[in-house]
Amino acid sequence: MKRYFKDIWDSFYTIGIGMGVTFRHLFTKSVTIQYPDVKLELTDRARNRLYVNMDDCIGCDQCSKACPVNCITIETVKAVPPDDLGVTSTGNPKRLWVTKFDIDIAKCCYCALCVYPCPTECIKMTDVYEFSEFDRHNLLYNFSTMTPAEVENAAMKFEKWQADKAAAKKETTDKKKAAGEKPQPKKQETGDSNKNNPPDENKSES
Amino acid sequence: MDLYVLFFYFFALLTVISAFVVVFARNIVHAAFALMFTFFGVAALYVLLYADFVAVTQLLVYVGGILVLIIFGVMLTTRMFSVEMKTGTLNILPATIFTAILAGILIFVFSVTDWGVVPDQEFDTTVYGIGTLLVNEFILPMQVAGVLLLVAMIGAVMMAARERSKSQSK
Amino acid sequence: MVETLEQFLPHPLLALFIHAALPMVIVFPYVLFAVWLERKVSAHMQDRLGPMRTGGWHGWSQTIADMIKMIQKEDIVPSRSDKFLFKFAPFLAFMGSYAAFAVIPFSSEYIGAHLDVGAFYILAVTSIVTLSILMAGWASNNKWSLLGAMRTSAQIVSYEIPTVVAVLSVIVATGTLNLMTISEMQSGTIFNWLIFHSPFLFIAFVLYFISSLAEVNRTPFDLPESESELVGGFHTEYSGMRWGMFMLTEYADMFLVSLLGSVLFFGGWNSPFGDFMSGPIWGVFWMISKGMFFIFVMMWLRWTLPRLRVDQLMDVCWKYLIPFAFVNLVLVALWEMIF
Amino acid sequence: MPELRTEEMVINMGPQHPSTHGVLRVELVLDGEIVVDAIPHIGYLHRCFEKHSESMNDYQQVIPYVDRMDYVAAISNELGFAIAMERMLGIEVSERVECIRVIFAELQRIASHLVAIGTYGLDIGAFTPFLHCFRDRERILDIFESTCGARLLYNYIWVGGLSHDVPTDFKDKVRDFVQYFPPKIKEYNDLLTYNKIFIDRTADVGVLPADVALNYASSGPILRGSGVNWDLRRDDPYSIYDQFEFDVVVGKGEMGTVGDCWDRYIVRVREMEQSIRIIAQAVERMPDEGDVKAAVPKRIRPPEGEIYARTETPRGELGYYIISDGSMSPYRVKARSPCFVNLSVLPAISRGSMVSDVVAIVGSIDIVLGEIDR
Repeated sequence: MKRYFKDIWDSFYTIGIGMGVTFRHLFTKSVTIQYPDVKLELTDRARNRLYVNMDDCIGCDQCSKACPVNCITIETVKAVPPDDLGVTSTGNPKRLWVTKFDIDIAKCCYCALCVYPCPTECIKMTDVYEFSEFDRHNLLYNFSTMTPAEVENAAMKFEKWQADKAAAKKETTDKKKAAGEKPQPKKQETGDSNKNNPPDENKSES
Repeated sequence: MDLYVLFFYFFALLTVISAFVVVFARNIVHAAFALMFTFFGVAALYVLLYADFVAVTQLLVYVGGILVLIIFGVMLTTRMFSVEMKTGTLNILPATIFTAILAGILIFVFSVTDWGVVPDQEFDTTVYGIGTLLVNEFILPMQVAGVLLLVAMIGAVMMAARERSKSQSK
Repeated sequence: MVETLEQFLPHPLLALFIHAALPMVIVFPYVLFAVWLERKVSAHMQDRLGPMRTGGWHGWSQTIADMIKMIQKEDIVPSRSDKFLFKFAPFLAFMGSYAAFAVIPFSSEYIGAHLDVGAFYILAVTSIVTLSILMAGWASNNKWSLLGAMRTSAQIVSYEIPTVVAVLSVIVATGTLNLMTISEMQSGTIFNWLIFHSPFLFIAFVLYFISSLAEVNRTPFDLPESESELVGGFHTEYSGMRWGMFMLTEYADMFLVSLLGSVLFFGGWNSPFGDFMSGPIWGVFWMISKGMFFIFVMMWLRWTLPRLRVDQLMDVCWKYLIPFAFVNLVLVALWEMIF
Repeated sequence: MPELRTEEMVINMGPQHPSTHGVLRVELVLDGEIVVDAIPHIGYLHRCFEKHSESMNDYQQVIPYVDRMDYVAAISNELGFAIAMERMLGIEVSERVECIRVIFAELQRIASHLVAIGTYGLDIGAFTPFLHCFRDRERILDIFESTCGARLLYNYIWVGGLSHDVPTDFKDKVRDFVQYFPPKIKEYNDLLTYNKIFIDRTADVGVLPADVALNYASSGPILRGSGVNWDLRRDDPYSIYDQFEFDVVVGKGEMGTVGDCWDRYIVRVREMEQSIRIIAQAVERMPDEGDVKAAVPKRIRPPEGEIYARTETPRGELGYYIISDGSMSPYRVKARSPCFVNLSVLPAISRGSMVSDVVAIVGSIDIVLGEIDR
């Protein structure tokens, strides 16, 4: 019987306490903001949409290798003399035409693993987070600044150069043809920074 | 037409039609819900007879209590999740004979009764009178009814308790 | 009131119709307001802001926009459901709850029906809501809905007893079932209100409030819906305006029990200051403010408390409320005899 | 009297159900509202974590995947993986890194427990504590965001170090939080924990006796709620947990039986207090200077071999079993996920309870489907 009345008392008492808490909160300041009107200041470390500064990209393919979900696709063509692509803002010489630099941001997991290995710090995560799209295909970002004509031009130049080189090789030495046929521009380029990653992406291109 | 008459025919029709649905509905849940309208129409007819207390009691007891139980029973006894809840027609012949006899008696009573018309007058509230009668003149029947209900309730509890102990021992 | 209307209008039927539709004028705007209020109250209790955009000031027209959206929505009827009952249930629910407004005295001049058994009538007619919930739960052909419907009916049938007994305490004290008469008896100052009549009527009010919470399925007794257990309870399968009808019914029911509570215990349309601010129009104001106060308390409770389990719900009713209600009834009667 | 024929009802709770905390499907066999059997079906969120890990060409790349296992407590997952790899590679990390890791892991534990108790309130029917918990969790996430830029899936703890150094005002922020949080715990207790209805709903419900808990190999708050005094932070110390002072909270059956839902719940609430204690100690201990990436290896090429390392995440014992074949990518990564093991007690403790109790029990186990299905 004592238990019975204690239960009743407990119920009223604890409900009263809980109601006190909620009543206090009725007059506390809201912690939420009115989102599209008011926006939170993001920290400068915020990891949101990826951005690539193509002026600085040397096409080294490091970011693509680091990506755990393979959302970065890079294709390059070796720039042949007399084209000189200059140097990046960090002083690295650019030796490749980056014919394709696609990031499928729909796949991206925002882990920022691609940011760390970049030798020229050209790929980074920005604080842009409002980039929803109605069509999923719009989330495939093409960062390459080259037009299709330029891409073709670069490829043609490279092929010509390669053919010239092969011809020259054939003329000067009597080595096997196969060696000349295998293009190895990528290896020379990336060799200094990433020794144990054989270039496989570029095969199809050339 | 008088409003009163209009309402009377409306509720009378509601009662009769829903009673027909109760009888002829193939789906017994539909029948049970149609019963609600029958009770409702009857309650409305009581209101038109100035029997407000009876009308409200009709609603409270039949619609609120008994009908809920009926629907409970209907839902729980048959398979719940197939909507097909069909009732079969049984004993057509005896039922026809019986209802024919009943109808004959009723028609006979209708025709021989001398239907007196009460003059239109203001009615007193019925609640007070019913209350006084219940605790004075009809105190014994009311107490008996109460005891009866108590006995029924205790019986139900005992049956439920036996069921539970059986299922627990199992 | 009907007589006054009949003088102005060409046909008595029209007068009757307008007279009957008057509570609607109060109930619909009230529901829109109450849904908005519920959102704001819950938001502020949770350190949020709630709707802020639609209509400017604190999103006041959010519910209107929602209603328009609901009307536009596709009317989805599950293919294996019992189509007729499924479609009919929301309307029956609202019918049951609206019918009860007929005997609520909104002001000294307006009452839908001057019924002598008003208090009793409300209790009777709201039981239609139970049936409609059963109907909705069964017709949905969904096990969760059916569980919700079963719980509701068990709950409402049980909680009707303490509600009736608590109302009966008032009737013992006043000697009438007519809500208008009960209101009139409480006119004068605030101390004429029945809640101050005797300590036992105060207890009766507490009992009435708790059991009416259960009758209208509000937290902590919101088991029929219990969105975290039964998904949505009886209205799991409903969408669009049919669902909106159930919401309308729920809020109208809340209003109903609040108004009934204020009529029975808090003086109905009487002003708390005696003659000051009283009159037929002020009466409507006081009635609605008193109702809104209880609705606020219901919201406050809802956003504070967890939900009971179904067997505990029955325990609260049968082990606590009903014994208390009956003992209290006897004590009220004794008090009336002695004083 | 003839036997009443009752029919058992089979009902699917989930995968789309508000209280299964994700995409768990529980097949309930009901007799009325009484649960005859509850059979959990999992796999709706299976993402081949283990197979994915094998196909990574770097151990570092596994860490974003590890984050996504228990997405409510990503730091704890990373910590476990990093510790396993460090043991494999024989890397010693600096005191500063260890302190930051401990602070982060404990903040993550609080954040995770806030989700657990908040959603538990929601399961029981109280909505307000849920949003109050999330309000406070946001503060922790703000600290995380200012440190590593992400709010949920951090990729912060790396093998041999951390991805970012902490911001300059990190210590102040953490100290602020340590000041701010304990009054809030009291508020939760007022609002939810000691509410009579809440106690009624959770006490004596889903009682998991200690021996059953041990037989099912459950861990974390589930095990401690059953009164077993076992915490890997103390009993098998990793990182620098052995140098901190804290109590292991166990359920005592204050409101009902030892091992009921309320005990499991209160263990989480009190663990948050202990986490605050650890954080306060770790902040004072943390050296101001030091390179957090000093020990990060250029290339992670562990020797051929295998390792099993276990840590105490908010949900229990998270173990990583990693086999290396000496190459750059892992040969096998197996995670012993605490939720998966804890969930297996569900049928055992929910038989005979009611539908609402199943919700309470599932909530008290505090599952994250990302970790169960991996």
